[in-house]
Amino acid sequence: MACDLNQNDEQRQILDAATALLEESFPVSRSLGDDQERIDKLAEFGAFALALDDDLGGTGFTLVEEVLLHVRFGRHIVPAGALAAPVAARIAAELGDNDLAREIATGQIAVSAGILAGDRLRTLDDTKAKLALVFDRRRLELVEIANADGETATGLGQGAELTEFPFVATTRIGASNSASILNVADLLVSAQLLGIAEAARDLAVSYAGMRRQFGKPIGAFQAIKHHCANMAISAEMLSAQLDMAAIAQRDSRDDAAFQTAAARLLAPRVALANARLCIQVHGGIGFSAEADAHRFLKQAHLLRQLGGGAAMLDLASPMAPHR
Amino acid sequence: MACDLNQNDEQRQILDAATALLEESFPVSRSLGDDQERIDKLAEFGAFALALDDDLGGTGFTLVEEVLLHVRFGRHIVPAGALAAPVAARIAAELGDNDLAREIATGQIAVSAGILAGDRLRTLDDTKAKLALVFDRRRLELVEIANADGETATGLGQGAELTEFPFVATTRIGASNSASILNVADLLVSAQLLGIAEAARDLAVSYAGMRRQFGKPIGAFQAIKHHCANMAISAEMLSAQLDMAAIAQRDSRDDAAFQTAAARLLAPRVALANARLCIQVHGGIGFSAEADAHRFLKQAHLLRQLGGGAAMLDLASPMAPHR
Amino acid sequence: MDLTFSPADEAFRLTARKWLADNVPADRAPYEGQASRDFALAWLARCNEGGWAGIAWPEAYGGRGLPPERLVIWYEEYVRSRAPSVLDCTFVALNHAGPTLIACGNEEQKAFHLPRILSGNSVWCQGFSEPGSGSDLASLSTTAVIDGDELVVNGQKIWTSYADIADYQELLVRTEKGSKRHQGLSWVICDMKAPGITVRPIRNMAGVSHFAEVFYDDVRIPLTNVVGALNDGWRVAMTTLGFERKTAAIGLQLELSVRVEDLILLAQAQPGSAMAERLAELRAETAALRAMTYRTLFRQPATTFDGSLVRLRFAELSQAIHQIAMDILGPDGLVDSHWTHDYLEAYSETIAGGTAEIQRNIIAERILGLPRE
Amino acid sequence: MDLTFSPADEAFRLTARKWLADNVPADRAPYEGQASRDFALAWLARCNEGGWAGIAWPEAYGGRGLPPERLVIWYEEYVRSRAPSVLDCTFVALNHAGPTLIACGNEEQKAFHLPRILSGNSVWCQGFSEPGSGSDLASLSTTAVIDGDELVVNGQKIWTSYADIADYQELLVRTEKGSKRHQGLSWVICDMKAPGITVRPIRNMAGVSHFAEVFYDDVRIPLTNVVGALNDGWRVAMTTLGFERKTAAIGLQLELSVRVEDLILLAQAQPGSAMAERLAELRAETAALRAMTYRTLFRQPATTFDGSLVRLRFAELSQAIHQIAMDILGPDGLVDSHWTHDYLEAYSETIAGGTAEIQRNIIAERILGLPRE
Repeated sequence: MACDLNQNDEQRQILDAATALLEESFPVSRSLGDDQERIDKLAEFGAFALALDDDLGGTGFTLVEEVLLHVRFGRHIVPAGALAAPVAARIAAELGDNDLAREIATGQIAVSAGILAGDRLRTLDDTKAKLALVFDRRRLELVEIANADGETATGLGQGAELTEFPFVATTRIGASNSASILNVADLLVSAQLLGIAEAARDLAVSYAGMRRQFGKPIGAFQAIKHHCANMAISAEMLSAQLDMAAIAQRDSRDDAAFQTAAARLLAPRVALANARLCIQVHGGIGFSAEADAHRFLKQAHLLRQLGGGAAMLDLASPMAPHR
Repeated sequence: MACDLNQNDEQRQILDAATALLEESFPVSRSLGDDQERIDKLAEFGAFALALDDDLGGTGFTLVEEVLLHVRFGRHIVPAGALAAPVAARIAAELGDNDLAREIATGQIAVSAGILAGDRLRTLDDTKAKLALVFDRRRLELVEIANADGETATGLGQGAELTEFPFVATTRIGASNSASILNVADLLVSAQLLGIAEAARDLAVSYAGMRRQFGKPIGAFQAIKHHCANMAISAEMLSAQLDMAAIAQRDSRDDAAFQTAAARLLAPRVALANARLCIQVHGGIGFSAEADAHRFLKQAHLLRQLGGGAAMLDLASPMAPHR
Repeated sequence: MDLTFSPADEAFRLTARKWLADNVPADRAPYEGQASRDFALAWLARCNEGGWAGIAWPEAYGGRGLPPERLVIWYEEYVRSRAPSVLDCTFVALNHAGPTLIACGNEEQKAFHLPRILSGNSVWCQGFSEPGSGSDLASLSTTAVIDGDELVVNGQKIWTSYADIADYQELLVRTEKGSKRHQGLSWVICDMKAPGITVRPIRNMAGVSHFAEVFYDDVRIPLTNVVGALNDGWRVAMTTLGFERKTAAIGLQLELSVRVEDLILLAQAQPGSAMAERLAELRAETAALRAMTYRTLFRQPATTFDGSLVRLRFAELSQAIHQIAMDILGPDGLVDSHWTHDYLEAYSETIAGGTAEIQRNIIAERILGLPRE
Repeated sequence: MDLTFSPADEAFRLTARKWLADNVPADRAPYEGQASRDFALAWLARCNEGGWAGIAWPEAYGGRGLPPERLVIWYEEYVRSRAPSVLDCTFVALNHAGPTLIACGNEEQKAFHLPRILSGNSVWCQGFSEPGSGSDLASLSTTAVIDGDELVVNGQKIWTSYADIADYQELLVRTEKGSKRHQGLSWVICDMKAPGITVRPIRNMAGVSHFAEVFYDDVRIPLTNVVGALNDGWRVAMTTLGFERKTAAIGLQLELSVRVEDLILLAQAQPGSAMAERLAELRAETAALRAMTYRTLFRQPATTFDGSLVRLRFAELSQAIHQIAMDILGPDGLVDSHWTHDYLEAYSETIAGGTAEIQRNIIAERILGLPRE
């Protein structure tokens, strides 16, 4: 144990395996809906239990690997339920219901990610989940939605399938505002947003190298080059901060809340900015629904609604001057 | 009288005459200080009385011409006293002291522009002025500083000569918070900031067309081109808004306060942004004190301290929807 | 330098305001398809009945030939009354094809088409962009070969708005074999029901299909449909640039002011808050966009590239306004609403009709005189 | 993936913290001239006595050869104790000239210069840029002709920091007549007191003269002062790129964190206010810059252009932080203070050592693999 920011062999192996699965099951350009079967494959893979205690199905990995995994999830626009599940499992365990935690972690019970809009609960994926994890500012609540009457609605220009429930019709299971669970949730959201930012960068760079106008690849023009460079800088910034925060939280360092809040604050800005530039670099096709650029933008809009809101200026900085 | 945004012959004549004077007396690259003699020439020219009533020395021009004149002043980094004088003359007249108004308007009595810093009055030019016009948020106060003990100080990296007075040691002459005088002050400040923005744009464009690197003028590179285009867009935006506001105020239109507040809000942002880009386009020489780029930046910092602060969101928009 | 409206102008304003209050439809326009066509043509027909269609067109062609100050008054009242967006399927006909025919068409062409446009009986689309020539329009390669008294067109266009519901298309084709860039192009009227035309609608990122790819497979167009001279299409296409200052784009630009006012009410931001500061800045920028619009209209002489600055400012401001709308809406932005729809549609602003990057090049080279790359 | 400091590391941290608390000068460093030289050399000498000079240099050359984690600890403590900025007139010697000599110098060169540098007895400056080759370094034209056992140098350098108070210069000259671009250059040690050298200080926009033009009029430099092989100067100049990750630039990047903390205290912004939101974002970005710095240091293998991203982010963040400082200070920003000074100095960040535009090109072409222009 020392200072080493390389990914080790074990980390690379699990990420490679996950990437293979994601490339098969979660092509970015897939159509909306019917994701439950795919999500089940992630559960089988052990994605939701990755960093849990052994008796909850954990496989000895840590939060750091889990965060890296969710970066991959972000690249493939995996539905937000895949983020809700591992957080929900932790809440169940905190509530003392280890059976429920295990069922969630193994995917036997599916969990949606939800937010509150007035007196209504809105879930952000159309998995037929039994439970929903409600992101309510600095508080997370686990509720049962299986028996509530949900109305589906499309959102974001046919870019999202939402379901709305009267919040009173859901069954409350329990809530948490423990710092460590909130931090985990913020880290996983940030990780998926980073995945979006990276994928948008890569897609733009690849298109810029290929698409020709005025007799050369558009990537030879400085304006396009600089858009791509800006995407690279932003993604690198967020990526470095996310590693820092994940390590701090895993190791229960004093600055875990600070580092996590910083990552969570930057994540949606970086993801939205890169998605926007990706659309712009693509020109006309970027504005169409046929390129994938808009999918990254829309998923960033969904994810930024989850969690966040830590009071960045109230947290102590590890770099505060002495005296 | 109709809708016509061209400058008419009279306007062009006065501006051409002013430009000739400014090019002779106020080269941008002049060294600091000793501006009083130059300021006197502006007074002789009638610059401070331009839009005043006839009995105060006015020459039949209006606020619109005065604003256009101050855009030229901004291009030549004329000291802020040239802006304080015509405002101070209006305040003197409002106070009923037409003699004082005339003496200010004709330059017999010099006026500095000042701001408050705690219990001290800080004037922003080193003219040996008898009076200072104090910009104190939405209030303007005329005070005598001739007998107060001023301490000079340099500011902005040898880019400004300031004088500090204990505010209690000044003699209060009178104050105004009348909307029309505040609007005039904000318009003149905005006009000078626009002049800075335009001059910074022109200087950058001229340098970009001349300076060669990698075998061609740097203005042939898109990054530099786009910096220049951004400067042009910003300056055009502010210029159009300033015309709109000056006309509204001259004609006592209902939207005068709204239009003026919009111009005053945009002006320092545009001036600072253009000055920054001008420095950047110049590269190393732009960071040196030998190019003029930094002078525009510093004058923008000075001017933005004067006035402003109208509550933009509290003013009625002329484009509010019906109902 | 004046912005003074005469008593007659003010009376015109009140007339317009009253007519709009009585006639603006309560419903929002549908986004696509036949319903959007029906809605737009019905609204145009109603405007025409009221004498409000083609207000910038010359009277000789059924318009009102209104001077710029009246246009401004009309569009101010138009957007303040929340009338349907001017950017619907009648836009190309009213603001581009019609004015081009007026400038370059022959009497038969004018007599046939202009009344149909104004009365709300025909929809036009534009066939300029091609898959290989988006930003680089002069590289277009759709060909037309003369066969008897007809042109035979083969090729493909893309990003053609409302191709699926249009009656006619202003089509730019290469009529001189082997010609390069701007030479050898012709501007022709293409009947969208002609055999050999296939329209493939393209869904945009807002989930709406109002543009399309159009494929031409031996499409026969009478030579009498050529507007202006054969092989002189580039000049014909550029002809409307001078008119463009007077188009309904004024309405589009002014509409942003109404958006910002709506957002200020919606946000209810605390004074001094970050949101209040952003809204104040947007309000000022939107006021300035209006000022830029008027300057373009009321200052003479106009230069060809006068509009580039205001066009680009509009595009980026529109995006900024709709981005803040999403911030204000928060979770409600995820559900489809006109704000979310318009937010997503706004992504086209810095792309369509020349990307922001191309616009900046034009500003730098043509207005500022910087050297070409 | 770890950032774990051992108990020994933590002990090292406390030792560093204590030494700094006892030794950091209370005064701020003078900005220019002999006073700045005296101050910087005295501080370096004191560091050297305490064993804190050249901590990244190999032990064989008087350094401490500390591993990256110890460098991080040292610079964290360094900036948190408000020690003098690392970017003073000793920077080139410690972080560029010294490491270059270590990598490419011969034993005589190393034995003479390295101890003088560490002990605070010599100041170095850099002679790379020329008036005609700022961003385009390979086009430099200062020539050196061999005459016996000497080089005779003629030409001009510019933007040479501290040339007026330096003892030596790392000078890049064209030693092969007619050679192009990177070929035919040599890296030589130039004694700044040699006859024929004229230094003309250039005042910068912060009002400070710490850079200069240097003119060479038949300046004779012994051939033994060539570092590495003759005509191989480009490789020698590039040699330190690998070392650059380990330089005091770490301290410069970390220093921004302290600036932001100071600004947060200074601003006392209302929660929810526009200023609070801007500061929160800057605080997060500064935390991320620190993370980028550590990633560059702790991730292997490093690529040559690894540093470009963090370098550019640093430059732009530094400017943003100092711009907000001016907003917070308001009227007080007009009076000269260290905030105003640093604000003005920060304008050089996106220019010196390759403009932001050039850095973005490098990122796009060398890291992202986009085609050259």
